[in-house]
Amino acid sequence: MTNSMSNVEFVKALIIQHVRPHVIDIIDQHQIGFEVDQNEIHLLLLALKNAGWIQMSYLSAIDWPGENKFEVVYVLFNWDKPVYVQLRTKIDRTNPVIDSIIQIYPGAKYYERECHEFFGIAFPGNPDHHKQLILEQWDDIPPLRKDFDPKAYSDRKFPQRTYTEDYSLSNSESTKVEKRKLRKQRAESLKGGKKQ
Amino acid sequence: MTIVNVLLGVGVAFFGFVLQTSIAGINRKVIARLQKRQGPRWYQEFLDIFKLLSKRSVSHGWIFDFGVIMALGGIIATAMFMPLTSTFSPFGASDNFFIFVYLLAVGMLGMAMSASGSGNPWASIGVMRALTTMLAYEVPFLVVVLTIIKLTGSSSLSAIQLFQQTSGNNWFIIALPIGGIVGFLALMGMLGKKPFETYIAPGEIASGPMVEYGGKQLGMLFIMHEITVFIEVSLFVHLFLGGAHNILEFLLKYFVVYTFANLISNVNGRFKIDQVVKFYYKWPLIMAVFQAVIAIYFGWVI
Amino acid sequence: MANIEILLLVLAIAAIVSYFLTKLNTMLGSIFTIFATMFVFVSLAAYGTNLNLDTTVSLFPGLTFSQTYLGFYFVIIITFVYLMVSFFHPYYIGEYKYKDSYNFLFLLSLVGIIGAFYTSNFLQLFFFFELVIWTTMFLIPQGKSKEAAVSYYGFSVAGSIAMLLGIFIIFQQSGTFDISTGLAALSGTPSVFVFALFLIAAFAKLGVFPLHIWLPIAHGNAPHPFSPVLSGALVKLGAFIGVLALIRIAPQTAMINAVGLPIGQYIVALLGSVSIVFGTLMAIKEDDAKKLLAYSSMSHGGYILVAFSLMNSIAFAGGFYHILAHALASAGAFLAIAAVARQTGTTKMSELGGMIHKMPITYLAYLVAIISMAGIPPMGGFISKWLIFQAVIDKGMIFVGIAVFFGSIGSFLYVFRPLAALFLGQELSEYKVKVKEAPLLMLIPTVIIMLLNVYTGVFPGAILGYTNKVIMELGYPAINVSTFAITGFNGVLSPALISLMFGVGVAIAFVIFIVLKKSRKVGLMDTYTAGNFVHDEHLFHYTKDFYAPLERLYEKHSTKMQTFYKSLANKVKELGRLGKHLFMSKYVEVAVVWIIAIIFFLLWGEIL
Amino acid sequence: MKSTKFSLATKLSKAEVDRKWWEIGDFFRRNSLWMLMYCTGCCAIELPPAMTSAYDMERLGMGPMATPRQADILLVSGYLSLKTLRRLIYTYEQMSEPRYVVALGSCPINGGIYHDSHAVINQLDQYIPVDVYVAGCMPNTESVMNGFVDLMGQIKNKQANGWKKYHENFDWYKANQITSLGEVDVHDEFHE
Repeated sequence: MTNSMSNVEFVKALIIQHVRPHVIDIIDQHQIGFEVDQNEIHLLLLALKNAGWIQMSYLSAIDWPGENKFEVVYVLFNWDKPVYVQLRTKIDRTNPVIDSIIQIYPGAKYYERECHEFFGIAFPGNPDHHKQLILEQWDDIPPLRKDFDPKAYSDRKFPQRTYTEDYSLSNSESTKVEKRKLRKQRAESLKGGKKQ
Repeated sequence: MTIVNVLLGVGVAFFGFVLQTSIAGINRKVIARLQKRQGPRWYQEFLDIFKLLSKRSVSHGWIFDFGVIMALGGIIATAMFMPLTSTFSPFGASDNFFIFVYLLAVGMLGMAMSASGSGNPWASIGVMRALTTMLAYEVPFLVVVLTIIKLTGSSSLSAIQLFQQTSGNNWFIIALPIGGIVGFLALMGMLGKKPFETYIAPGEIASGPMVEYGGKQLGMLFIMHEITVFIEVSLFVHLFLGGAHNILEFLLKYFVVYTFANLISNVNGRFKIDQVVKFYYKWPLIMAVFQAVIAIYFGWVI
Repeated sequence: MANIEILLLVLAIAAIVSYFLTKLNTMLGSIFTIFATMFVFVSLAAYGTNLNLDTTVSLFPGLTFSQTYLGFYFVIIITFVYLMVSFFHPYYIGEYKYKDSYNFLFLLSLVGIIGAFYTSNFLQLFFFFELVIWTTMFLIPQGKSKEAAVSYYGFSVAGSIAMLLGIFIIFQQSGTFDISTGLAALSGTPSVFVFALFLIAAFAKLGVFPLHIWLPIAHGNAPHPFSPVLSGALVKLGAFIGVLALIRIAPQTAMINAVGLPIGQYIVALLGSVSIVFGTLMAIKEDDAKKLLAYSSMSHGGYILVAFSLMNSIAFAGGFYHILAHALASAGAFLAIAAVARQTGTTKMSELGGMIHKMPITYLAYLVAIISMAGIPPMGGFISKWLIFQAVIDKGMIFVGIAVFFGSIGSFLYVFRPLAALFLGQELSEYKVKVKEAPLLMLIPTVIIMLLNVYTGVFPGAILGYTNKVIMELGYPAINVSTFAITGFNGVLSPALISLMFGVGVAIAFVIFIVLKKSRKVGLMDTYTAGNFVHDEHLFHYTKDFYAPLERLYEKHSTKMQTFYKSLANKVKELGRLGKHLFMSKYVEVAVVWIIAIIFFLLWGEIL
Repeated sequence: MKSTKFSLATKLSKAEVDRKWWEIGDFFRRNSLWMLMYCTGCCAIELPPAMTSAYDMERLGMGPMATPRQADILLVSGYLSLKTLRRLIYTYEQMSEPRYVVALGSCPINGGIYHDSHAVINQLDQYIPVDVYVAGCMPNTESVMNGFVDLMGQIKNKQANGWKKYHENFDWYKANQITSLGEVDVHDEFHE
């Protein structure tokens, strides 16, 4: 137990050694999160990779329209010291640009393309970041932004079925009672034997 | 050779088609009962084939169609030589064993050509697997047949039947028991039954050579397949089970052999392709050679 | 009356003329070559068939000629292949480095071949053999590599030296260089040594195990129109020597009672079997279409050897028929590949695809050739394989039987691969525009060979009648052949009936096909892709490692023979270095001492 | 000389002969329906009981097939995302005619619980003709089987004409496909 906890402490020490994070979240013994500045991301990633966090588990973003910010999240994992490290940074929402990390983690190539596709964040340094990956021939604003309305998109693009009649039942309770009565009558009528 | 012989031959091919299609349908029913299902009607295979013939298919160029015609033509030609009983053979003594093995290959070649001509890689992979499987099962089978021909002194199927019937109904599956087992294993491979069903493999390579066929081409290939099965099972009946005196005996033996193969098939999984080759070149080949050596050089025949 | 001597002289002069004509204009020289070969072929066919050639010698008193059915059978097949190939020259010669000499050497090698089969003297036989080897040795490097010529020459020379030794021993024993009396004197005696030496020559020329290594190298790298000659014609010289050794000499050795064969013959049959299996396995693995056909030649060489070592007429008939069938089949296949190679510039199967849409006639020629090669009715290869099977089964030879069956089923595999990879499959974009059907002059021989392949399969009676004459000349009884039926040991084969029934079957299938609803034409790329969109043909064309699951089972062992020969070559090189060190040192005296020592050593034997 | 007893049937016109042949073909077609299971969504879970010994689809002559060329029915089991719809249309166009479409679940009918998603379409019959809808989320196995029996009845009564409609209204279908999907084909690095 203490050993695993010391892993988290180790990461914390490592990060503080380089930068001063805005927020430090120790979620549990296997997860820790830091919120840092945009220009510190590459330095920290490099430091973490050298310290053994060789697996780039995930890269994505969160839309904060109220703050007019995108929060880019990097999740790393170390196979020797089992700790997930989250690095978060907030970038400008009107012109979202953050440098690519494929020089540090080549595997981030497709995560960055996905992120660009769903949020519209540009990753200069990744030669393919603007190419389509999952959404084929998308022609609207990136769909995971909060200001994108899927219902409106669906109504605009996909024909809706129109119903001429309304099939929903009104005053369902009374019918239920009547039905129960009818069923009882029928059961009575089927009863054999001597009628009273 | 007169026109009557040709008509008889065509009749045998047609008989083979009807027989095998019905028996395949009955076998579907048998297998269904084995799995506690009701199963289709016994004539379901006919419905399937005629439905396919009634549909409008696609064609990938002339070789795609030509190969199908060549396949069905080659198989019909092969079936025309097949004797049904020891006395009835459409072309008399021309029912040479090697005709069946090699004329069958014309049909296979036609189908392989047409499948590859469709331009679908799965078809080519299926053909590759079919040919590899063929390389595996043919050699042990031919060694056993070599023994039989050497013992009977004739490669004519009618003569081989007569030899077994005249020497006190001593069938070769009893006279050469090890060879009989090898023959049956080879038959399973020929029919493409389950442990050796590597080249159809619907879930793996999308039914292999047949991937691009639909409509009448597929229907014709189904007819071809039924006649091919007829030829292969009849070969086994004639070579190992003493042929038949009359048509009823033939039907009975045919049904037993095919159903037995089908039952074995339904409780087995599928081999990988190199496992098939390894399998046949291990025990069946050793057994076939052992049987041939003791039968030919030592004369030990039961 | 045509005189063989005049014929050879005319051909030799024609060779020289063609040299100058080719220097002037390649087209002119090549067309002249076609006519020269055609002249030789026609005069041989017209006069040689019934042995009506004039064999008297007036101009060159040293030479002696005689004619036999055996020699004629070989010479007419080989000349025919030469004639067919010469039609290809006008389109290929322009590409070669030494184009002036190509036609010259080509005709000169034909002189050697005709001489070799018509001569009646062992020394002349050797001379003509060497003529063939030397001329063809300079033809091969015009293709891709010079090393091919070296390896071809090395093995050929090993063979001819073995033969020369054999000839000397025959001379020592019988006192004559005359072929027929020399062989007759040996026949039936326990002269295993000559037998073995002649067989080494036969193995080397035929390219069967264990002297096969040159075959794929030479066939694969020879000029495209010369590969059919190598495979269809020149290896048959080895078969000829094999016939001399196995049938004419046939030494008396211990019998193996179980199969009723002398031990020498049985060993040859086993070696032939190894050759069949080895050639088949290597052919299945090969990616280059020409090398694949070369390995198939090796396997078919094995069939020929097995046939000639079985000591009965049916097997001999099968062997002789196989020589013809394989010559036609391999010439047809190689010519088709050559036509494709001219259009696309490659023979690698992994780089080709969909040629059928542009070259349908070449495709048909190849198809017919491979059907014959795989021994499937209704083509010639089936007849010969059937005869060989009859003989093998009658002898009860199980292990040879395994090899023979394996080779015949395996041949389905390797002949199908070029068909699928090269002609069928997706039409690759790089060949869609520029590839056309081969020109008319190249189609003529292709179609002729195609028709002959069918003819040999449907009506073998006439040709088997001729091989009967050859067999009777060799002192064995003729086999029972009528126009429509061949009778073997354990069955009757009627090829015409099979072909007719095949026709009936195809007619029925065609009727079924035509009465049903017409299908909708779609493109090749509109295939089942598990629902996904694929726009690139290369991703959709299955050619590389075609038989991968099968190859995996034996690929570890497939290079053993090659490494053996490589290490042998290294040993020879080391020996050469030793000789160089001894003789070519700085001091002349050392070399002189060694030379004197060797002379003394040689004379020692003579004096004693 | 004409027999008085049997008079020859009046000569049928070509259209009538064709119709007779078509009816014979319909008999075979409805008794041997082969499915291509495009397991797009969760309703696919209803198929294993339909095929195995509980309901035994094979007794109706039905069975699964590997490729669209061989199949008669395109079975759409569940919701269709945009990416799947492209492939579905491509597959539908590869099938041999006559071809039928059976759609399971409420998603292909009106979008079901995904009616407001940007990635799932709402109504399948706008893009390809659907012969039988089986409603329910998900439909139970009896109703799936009932849907197939309905299809057989439709074939018998010549009402299963979806594939003909597709030809007749090809432009309309194409226009709908293009509004929702853009080009049906996809050209990018993964498909070249």
